[in-house]
Order: sequence, then C-alpha cells, then structure tokens
Amino acid sequence: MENSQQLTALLIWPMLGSILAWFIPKASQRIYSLFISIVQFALVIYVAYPVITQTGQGLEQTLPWLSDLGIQLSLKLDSTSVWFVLLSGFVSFVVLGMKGQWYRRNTRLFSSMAFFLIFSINAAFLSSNLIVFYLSYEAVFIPMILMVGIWGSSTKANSVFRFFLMSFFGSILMLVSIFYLSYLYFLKTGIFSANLNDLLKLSNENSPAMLWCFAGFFLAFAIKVPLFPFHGWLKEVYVNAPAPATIWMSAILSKLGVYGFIRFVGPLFPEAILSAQGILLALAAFSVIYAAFLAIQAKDPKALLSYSSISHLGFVMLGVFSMGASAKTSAIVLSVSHGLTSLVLFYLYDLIVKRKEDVSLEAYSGLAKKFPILFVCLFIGVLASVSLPGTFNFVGEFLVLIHAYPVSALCTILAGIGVIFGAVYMLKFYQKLGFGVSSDAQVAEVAEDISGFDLIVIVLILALIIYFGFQPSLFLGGMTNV
Amino acid sequence: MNEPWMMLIVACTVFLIGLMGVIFRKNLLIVLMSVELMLNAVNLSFVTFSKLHNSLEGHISVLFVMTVAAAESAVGLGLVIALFRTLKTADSDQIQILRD
Amino acid sequence: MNLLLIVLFPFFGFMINGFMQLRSLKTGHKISSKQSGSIATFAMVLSFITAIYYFIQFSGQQEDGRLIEQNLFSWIKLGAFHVDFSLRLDSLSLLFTMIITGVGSLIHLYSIGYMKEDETPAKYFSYLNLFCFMMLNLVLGATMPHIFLGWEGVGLASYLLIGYWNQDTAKVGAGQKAFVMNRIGDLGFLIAMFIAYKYVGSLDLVDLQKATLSPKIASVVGLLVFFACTGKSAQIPLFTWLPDAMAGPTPVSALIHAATMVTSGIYLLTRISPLLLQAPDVLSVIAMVGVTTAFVSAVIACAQKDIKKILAYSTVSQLGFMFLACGVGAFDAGVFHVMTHAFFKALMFLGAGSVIHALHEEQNIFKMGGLSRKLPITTFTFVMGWAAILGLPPFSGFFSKDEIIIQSLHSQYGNQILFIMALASALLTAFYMTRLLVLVFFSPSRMEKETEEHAHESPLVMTLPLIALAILSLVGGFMHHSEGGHEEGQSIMIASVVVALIGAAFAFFRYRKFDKEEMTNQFVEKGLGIDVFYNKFFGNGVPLLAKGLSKWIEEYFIQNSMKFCTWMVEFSGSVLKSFQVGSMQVYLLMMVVFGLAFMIWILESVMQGVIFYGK
Amino acid sequence: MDWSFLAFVIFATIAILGSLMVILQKTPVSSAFSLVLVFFSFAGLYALLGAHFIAALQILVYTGAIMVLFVFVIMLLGQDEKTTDIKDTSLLFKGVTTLGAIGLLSVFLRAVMGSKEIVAKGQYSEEKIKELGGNLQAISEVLFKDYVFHFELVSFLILGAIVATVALAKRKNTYSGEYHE
Repeated sequence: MENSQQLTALLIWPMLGSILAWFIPKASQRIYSLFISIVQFALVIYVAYPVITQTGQGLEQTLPWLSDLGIQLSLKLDSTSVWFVLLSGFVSFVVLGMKGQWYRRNTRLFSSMAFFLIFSINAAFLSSNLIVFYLSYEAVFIPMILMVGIWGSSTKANSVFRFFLMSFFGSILMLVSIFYLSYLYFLKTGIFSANLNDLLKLSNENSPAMLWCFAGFFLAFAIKVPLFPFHGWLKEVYVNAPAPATIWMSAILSKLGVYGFIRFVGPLFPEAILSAQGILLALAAFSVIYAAFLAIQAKDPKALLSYSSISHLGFVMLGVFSMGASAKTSAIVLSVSHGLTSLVLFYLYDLIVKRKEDVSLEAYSGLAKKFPILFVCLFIGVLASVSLPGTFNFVGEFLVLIHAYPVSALCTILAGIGVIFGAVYMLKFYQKLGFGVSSDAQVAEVAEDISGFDLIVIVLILALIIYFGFQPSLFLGGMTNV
Repeated sequence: MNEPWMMLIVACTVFLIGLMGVIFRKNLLIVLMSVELMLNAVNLSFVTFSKLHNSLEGHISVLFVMTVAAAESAVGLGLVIALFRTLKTADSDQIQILRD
Repeated sequence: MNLLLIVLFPFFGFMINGFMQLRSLKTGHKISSKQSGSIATFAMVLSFITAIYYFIQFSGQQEDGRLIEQNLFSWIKLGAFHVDFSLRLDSLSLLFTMIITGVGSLIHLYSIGYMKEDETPAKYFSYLNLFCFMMLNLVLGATMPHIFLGWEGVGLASYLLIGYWNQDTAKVGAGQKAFVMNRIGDLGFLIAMFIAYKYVGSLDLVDLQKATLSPKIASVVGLLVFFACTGKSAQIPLFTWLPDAMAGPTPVSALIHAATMVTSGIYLLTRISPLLLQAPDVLSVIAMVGVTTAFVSAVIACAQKDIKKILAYSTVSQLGFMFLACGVGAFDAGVFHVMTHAFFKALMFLGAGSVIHALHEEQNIFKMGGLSRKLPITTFTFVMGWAAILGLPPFSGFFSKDEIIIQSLHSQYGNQILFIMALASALLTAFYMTRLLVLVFFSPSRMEKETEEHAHESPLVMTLPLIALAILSLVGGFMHHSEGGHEEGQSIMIASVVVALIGAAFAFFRYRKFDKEEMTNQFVEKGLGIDVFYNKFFGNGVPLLAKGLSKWIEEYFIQNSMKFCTWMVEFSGSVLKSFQVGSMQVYLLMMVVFGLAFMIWILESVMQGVIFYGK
Repeated sequence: MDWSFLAFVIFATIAILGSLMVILQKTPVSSAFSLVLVFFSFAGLYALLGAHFIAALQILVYTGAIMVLFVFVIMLLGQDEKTTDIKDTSLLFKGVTTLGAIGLLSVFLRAVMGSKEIVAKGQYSEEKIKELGGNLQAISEVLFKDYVFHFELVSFLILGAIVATVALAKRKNTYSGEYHE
C-alpha cells in the first residue's frame, strides 16, 4: 500500500464544486456542472490509473480527525473500491449532462446538491473507517431526498418519507453495530477504533454478539441494495424521482449496498455469513425471480425498469454471498455492468418521456419508427439488460452464476429462471414502446431523434458495454491477484 | 471535628429542597430563589470536597459559580421584569407563548 | 487465409447495411433492395469462397489433420476460470459453415427479389447478415460460452427477423415467443455449462469431448444440453414457437427456420457426442423425443391450411428425424440429413415464397391451385424438393432419411418402436407434402379472379436460387460416403420408399380434384392443443402469478409492512408528543424521575463492577 | 462535645429549615428573607470548613448583592400579596416531587458514603495554607497563576450579563422625537 495525498483531491474537488455552484449564473449551470464533473472524472481516472495497472497495489491516506474516539479520515483506494469510484465518476458526468427541468428550476441547488452527492459517494467508497463510512453513507440521503422532493413528480411526499425511514432504520442499526464492534475492540485491546483494519481482528470471533452486529450491517445494506423483503421503498422512489436521481440511485447508490457487503460485511463476519449462507443465497435468488415477476405485471415503464434493477442486483448479491475471491470479482463486474446498463436505460427512457406526455405503458406504441436511432440504442441497452452474450452484463452474470453454482446449485438454477423472465419483461418494455402502430397525436411537437450530447454519450456507453463484453480482462485482470 | 460527610448531607438536603421548590412553585421569583439555593448547595459541596482533597480547585470553582450566579440572577430577574411587563404575571404556568 | 474472414465478412455486411440504414433514416434517402442486397450477398459469397478454400485444403488431408484452430483473444479469465475467444474448424463445422454460407448466399440473393417492395431493405439485410455472423460463431466457436454467444445471437437475429414487420404486434409477439422459448432452453445450456465446469474444469469443447464423467453427471449434462436443443431446434416440449415464427419474411423462414438455426441443436449434440455416448439413457430419451416430435408434428402438418405452416411443421418433423438419428447414436446420419434437409427445405420455403409473392401474400393453400402453368420454374423446382423430402431415389432425401430409418432399427440403440414410428412419420410426410403440392400446383384453381390474373413467375434473382437448390437437392445425396452396406438395409430402403409412395398416392387421389376448403379437425390444426395449453398455462399463468404476487405479497405484505413502519413512527411520535405538556415544572419533574432512575442504574452498575471508573 | 460541632448543628439546622421556608412561604418577600437566613448559615458553614475567603464572599455577593436585587425586583413588581400556587398544585404532583427528592437523597447519601474513601492527594494541606499566609493568599496564588485566563473570561460573562440585563429591563423607548424641557 502506498501512501498518497491524491485521494483527498477526490473529496475536495466535488466539495469545491458544490460550494462554487452558488456563485455561477443560472444559465451556465449545465456547462459548469459538466466541467466540474468531467474534471472530477479525469481526476478519478488519474488517481485510479496506478491502482488498476499495478495489480494488487492500492492507495492509502490517513488524516487525523477525532483519533481519541477511533475516528480517522483513512481513505483507501484498492482494487475493490476503484471500480465503484470510477463508475460513480463516469455516471455523474453523464447524468449532469442530461437536460431537464432541474436546469430550469432551483438550478443552483441542483448542481450544489449533485456535487455534494458525488462528494459523499466518494467518501463512502473511499473510507476505510466505519464511522466515517457511516457518516458519508448517511450524507448521501440529503441530496437524494432533496432531489426527489424538489424535482420529483407530484406524488412524491409519501415515497420520500418511506425512503428516508427505511434507509434510516437500517443504517441506524448499522451505527449501533459499528459502536458495538469498536467497543468489543476496546475490550480486547484497550483502544477505541473504528478502523476496518483494526476491527478485522475481531472477525474470527464467533459469538452471538457478532451475529447481532452482522444483522445490523445486513439490514442496512440489504435495504440499500435492495434484497427481497426490504425493497418496498424502491419502486415509488424510482418512479417519482427525476431522471438524474433515479440513475444515481440505481447505478451508484445500490452499489453502495453491494460495496458495503463486499468491503465490510464479508471480511468482518465470515462466520456469520457462512452460517446463514443458505438463507442469504435463497434471498438473493428469490429477489431475482420475484422482482422479475413484478416487472412482468408493471404498467409504468419506469416501474418496470426499477423492478428489473432489483432483479439484476439479486444476481450481484448471489455472487457476493457465494463468498470467495472469484465470486466477489464477478459480483463487482456485474455491478459495474449493471450500473452502465441502468444508466443507458433510464437515460433513454427519460429522453422518450420528454418526447411524450402520457407515461402509462399502454399509451406508447410505434415510437421506433419515429425515433429510429434512439430506439436502436435502447434496443442494445435492452439486450445488455437481458445479458445477451457479447455484452458486459453477460460476462458478469455468467461469472456470478458459474461461481455460485458450486455453492448452491438450487439457488443458481432459480436465479437462472430469472434470466428467462428477464427476456420476457425487457422485450415487453421495448415492444410496447417501440413497436406497433404509432399514433402521431401522442408525440410532442418538437420531437426529434436523439442527437448531440445525448447521442455521443449513449453511443460511448454502449460501445463500452460491448467492448467490455469481449474484453473484460481490464476488470478481471486487476482483481485476480488480490 | 465534624465529619465532612455531614456537610455533604446538608448540601444534598438543601439542593433537593431547592429542586422541589423549582418544581412545584410557580412564582418565577421563588423559582429563581430556589435555583440560588441549589447553587449554594453545590458550592458547599465544592468547598467540602476541596477540603477533602487538600486542593484549592473547589474554591476557585465556587468563585466562578458565584460570578455566574450573580450574572444569572441579574439576567433572570431582568427577564422576569420584562415578562411581567408584557404578561402582567410572574406565574410560570401562564407563560406558554412558545409552546404552540 | 484467415479463419476469421469467414466470420468477418457477414459482420462487415451487417455493419455496412446497418449504417446505411441509419444514415438513410437521417437523410431520408432511400436505399433499394438491390443496393443493400448485393452488399449482403457479396459478403456471404466471399464467406462461402473462404469456406470452399478450407474445404479444398481439408480434402487434401487425412482425417486427423482436418483441424484448424485460431485463438483470437482471451475472453474471460478469472482465477481458474478461463475461456478463450477462439475459432476452430473441423469437418463438422466446415460442413455447417458450407451450408450456412452456401445456402445463405442463395437465400440472400433470393431476398433481393423478394424484398424489392419493402421500405427498409437495408435493415432486413443487415439483420440477415447479423444472423449469419452469429450462426458462424455458433459453429466455429471452440468453447461452450462462444457457442452460447452464437446460440443467443441467432436467437436475437431470429427475434428481429420474425418481428421484422414490427408495426404488426402479432408478428412481434411471435418473435418474442420464439425468443423466450429459446431462452427457456438456453437456461439448460447455461446450467449444463456450470455443471460441466464444475466437474471438468474447462469449457473448451475438446476437453469436454475427452472428459470421462460419471454416468450420472454425463446424463444430467446431456439432458440439459438436449433441453437447450429442444428450444433451438423446436422439439417437444418447446416446438410451438416455430410455426408462429412463420410471421417473418419467407426467405427468413427458409434460412433460419429451416436450413440453419434450427439445426444447431443437432450440431451441438454431435459436438458433445462423446459425452452423450457415456449416458445411454439420455440417448434413448433423445431418440424418443425426436421420433415423437417427428410423428406428432407430421400429424399436425396434415391439418394445416397455411402453406408456410405446413412447411414449418414439416421442418419440426424432419428435425425430429435428425434427433432420432442422434438418439440412436448415428450422429453422422443426423448431420447428413441436416445438409440434405437444408437443401430441399430451403428450396421448398423459397418456392412457397415465390408462390406467396406471386399471389400477393396469400398463404392459404385452399385459395391456390393450378399454379403449375403460371409458375413453371417454381413448380418444377418444388417438385424436386417434394421428391427429396419424400425420399424417392435418387434424390438427396432418399439417402439421408433412409439412413436414419435403417439406423433406428439396426443401431446399437435402435429398436422396433422407433423404427415403426419413424416409418409412420415418413408415411405422413409423404401425405401432407403431396397434399401441399397437389393443392397448390396441380388441382383446379380456387383463386380469386384478380389474384389469378396477376400471378406471374418470379424474376430471375428469385428463380436462380431455386434452380441451384433444386440441383443440390438432386445431387446432395451423393456427397456423403455412406458406409451402409447393411444386408437388411436393402429391404428397409424399399419399404420406406413404398410407404412414401403409398402416402403420396393417397394424397394425390384425395386432393386431385379438390375445389373447396377442407374441413380440417380444429384440434389438430391448432397443434393438438399443445400451443393452446402453453398459452393458457404459461401465457396466462405467468401474468396471473405476477399479478397475484404483486397483489398478495407486494401490496399486502411488503407495502403494508412499510405502511406499518410509517404508522409506527407517527404513532410513537404522537405518544411522545403527549409528554410535551408545555409546563416547565412537569419537564423538571420528569427530569428528576428519569434522572433518579438513571442514577440508580449507574450506581448499581458501579457497585456490581459492571462499569469501572478511573483508578 | 466540640464547639465546632455545635456550631455546625446550629448552622445546618438553620440552613435546612430556612431553605424549607424559602420554598414554602406564600409571599415572595418572606421567601427572600428566609433566603437571607440560609445564606448567612452557609457562610458559617464555609467558615467551619476553613474557607474564610469564601465565607466572606458569600455574605458579600449573595447577601449583599443578589438578595438586594431580589428584594428590589419584588418591590418593583409589587409582588407583596400572598400567592396561591402551592395550593393550586395538585397533591399528586407535590407527592411525586417529594418522593423523587427523597429517592434522590437516598441515592446521594449512598454516594456520600463513598467520600470516606477519598484520600487527600492535593498539595494545599492546612499546613501549606498556613505557610502561605492563609486561605486568601493560597487562593489568589492559584487563581492568578493557573486560572487567570478563566478569570478574564468570566469578566466577559459579567459584561454580557450587564448588557443583557440593561436590554431586558429597559422600558420601551418612549422618546417621541420632541425634546421637552
């Protein structure tokens, strides 16, 4: 591990962007946001580059903060977190380029919140101190709730409340667990510490207390991902949120849960996971199928996409709970690919909605003829979502399943059935929107095909999805030697 | 010589009497007086412990408490006057403007 | 020469046509089918020439020298798991490559004429090229995931082409049905890969062929792969998508749903035949399923009225024959039949396309008749195809089909039941094919006046492939060096020809003078209720289950528990609110009471030593 | 019997009874005078503990300054009639308060018993103080050496209190803009 000062830049820059946003005129907010986020992405690449190329090498940086309480700003960029940080940098850059009402109403607040969000996401992914992780994990809510609340659709109040409640409920239990863990560490060594490296010394203990702590962590992350019985908040929030918030949630925030499982729960509670592995795998597999069923009957396309998100994250969790280095890597690969795919799908769906007034799935038809290029892009996105071989998702899903199979054949097969239903609902989604006879009355006056920034970005992402579908070694190579 | 714990018992008793006064008296002036009682009780225990520990920190604390008490009663009485002037009462139950 | 070229030519065709299509959408400039079709056809022909080059190279070599491997790049490498992206050409894949590129070229050529009036021919040809690209990946892939790539890719192309006229939601639905049913089979493929990886440790086909597994594992893998094949090759229980797939343009049916894609199941089974031979139980299952499919779909075909549906069921039936061959261990015979079937079934589909083209999208055979005068070339070539599928000597079908029938009795795994059912299927085949032939071309005309007047022979682009395929149907049988010198073979051969002739004669006399619509059994026409059952059970069942889940679990359980949580928060808030009476004294009293309780607790803890303070 | 013990008993009794009177008297004026009693007895207790400087301060600050303030405010507000708030308070409320106080007392007593174990570790023993020249010298040494910063801070507090009091107690500005002679 190399000590590096660059990691703080990943936190300072978005924070700076968040503050400066208040001094930028409204009209140039989009350019400003784009600029800040592109620089941010470039920074991420610059910092992450050595981590990716030098396999197994990570960057580390520790700043003192409240050392007496065991709280330090210890940042760590290793082969696990680097992909999530990269993904969030990329997604943020794309999302901030989207046009929409958030660049017309309360614009300064939007950019400021967006960069605060990036700041807290980066802090959460980088921190290896549990308390700091918790703080940034919670800080993510603030911009998220504001975004849903201010730029969301009309029926948002209740969903925001539930979203907050569920997430807060989970994470507060995690906080208790963190405190208890550091207390246990104190009992053992006489020092308070919430650093992951220190707490890992507790991981070989197998006591009921550890099981309870595991439950606290599990609940927090399972709600965030979300896993089957904890997904109740998701649909309403995704549907009501403005497109950038939806994309952030499904592409990045859900990964925060996955990351939490990989980074903290896995190493801290190996015994607890192993003893509950059957149930966990079953939950993951059931999530896949259950969400697929919900997606099949969904009327609203955005609801369909959000259910499909749950379904795919079920695959990710299947990989995470299978344990083992390869399964972990597979889960990360699938996370990244799911992030890219959901980015494409929600992005394109937003473009379609902008060209339409009504949002019920029945109200669309035959748009492929009207917006051919947009729908070609959407089709490739759909193919990636059903994880057709040759797309990045296939690599992830295949690896996850092949590594989950020796652990639990039954759960793997169950999840595999989800693949079939995935085809059913995604094709339904595409066909309802694109095929059939189009009625011109539904299309807004100034409806043009996708072009400009949208087209460039979408083509770029799709190219990435296909390129990584054949050349995933970048992701796999850097992670095998860990 | 008398045992220090006796002093402490006196301090405790006076403190609790002051507390009772604060709790069930409603006249703000008497409430403030009861607060003074409690402060005095604490001062007494400070001095006692100071003697017990052979240290002078207790005396210093008492000095500071006295200054703070003086300031507090000045401000408190000023508040009472201001309140009385607007509400025409010194009864704490009548003063509920901030509640709703 | 590079092996990659075979694959790349169609890919370039796909890219060029795709971009042309997208550009034309932007500019509004129309692309004629001649333009885009010639690019696509040229790509296929180039690919075919490359394949011929390898064919020549192979024929100069010994049996064991016929192997070319080309490792392109490392695809997925994670820990112990490693899959290369590599192409491998041996005799089997060369044969398939020849069929795909050869028949493919002809069908591309034919499509130029057939899609002349279509609005977006570039899109069509790019899809067609995409299909060939994927299909070539399927047969040239050296590893299971690579085959799976092609396997899913052809499914995708099939989906796109079935629903090519995507303004019609019914056609799109047929495409979706095909895709989903294929995916059901693909699940078997996936799981087979997982098991194979677990027990073999590699997904390279060579390793799989060499592997010796316990009979149990081999059976499971074999069954799963076979399940995948039933999806792709339309066997019981997953065959019902194929008749619906006829919604696509007819050349597509010829290429994808007769000649190439549907035979990939045979290819796959032949590829892993060493594994299958370790599990005789699976072989007998394959044989039984194959022969049952052959028989059942032949029965259904007898009651169809739509010319393409008859051919579709006929394809299912013939595929059943091929599986029967695989099931009795005669993989060679199966592959041989794949080839001959590709010739004559493509021929018949294209002929049917020619007829449909001439009659302006009329597909009901009871509204045709007497077309032999109007469409002489089509008629002539169709008869060749007919003779081939009936197995009349010396047409190609004779050699391949009889080989299968002989093997079904005489092979190590054959038995009487298989033999009799195969023979019965052959009889039915002869019947429905003759029925089709007679009703379309020779019986009195039942067409409407207007249609009849407009009926004309197709242009040369379309008849040329017909003629080429007719010649291939005639001589295709001699391409195979059958070692069959069975003594008993002679009698069976004669028997099967006689059976075919009986069926043909029966149909001929029944339909020769037919001038009204036949009252067919609705139950049989609707596919023996299997499709209806699937629609009822899965088509309605899955949405019903989804609705039920969303209503009972999602709404009542999940959402209500969410509501309960929010209610809990609100309730506890209202309870705690009642403590806020607004009287300072009450707050103080509460402070005292709780402070007292807390202090007692602390003191107790200190006394008991639970909490220790600084010493 | 020691004379100092006697003094302690007297002072303690006065202090406790006086403080009871403070909270039980009906008129604020009598409460205030009871409070004076308590302050005096506390001064005595301080003297008994050897804290002569504190004892003097007690009389100066509390009796001299704070009590005057109280009495002055009572006079200002005209709060000389009998209040009824003791009677108005419900018996239950008073009972619970008393019970709570008694409970707290028992807890305190338990803690007070712990004071027996305290070992004097500080450096200002009686001998040392005598050596320094008395209580006042010792205190000033500590106060102006170790706590001088805090001492200065307190002066700011008092300054703030003065400003606040003036601001609060000042009447509304009645100046109408014209100057009358």
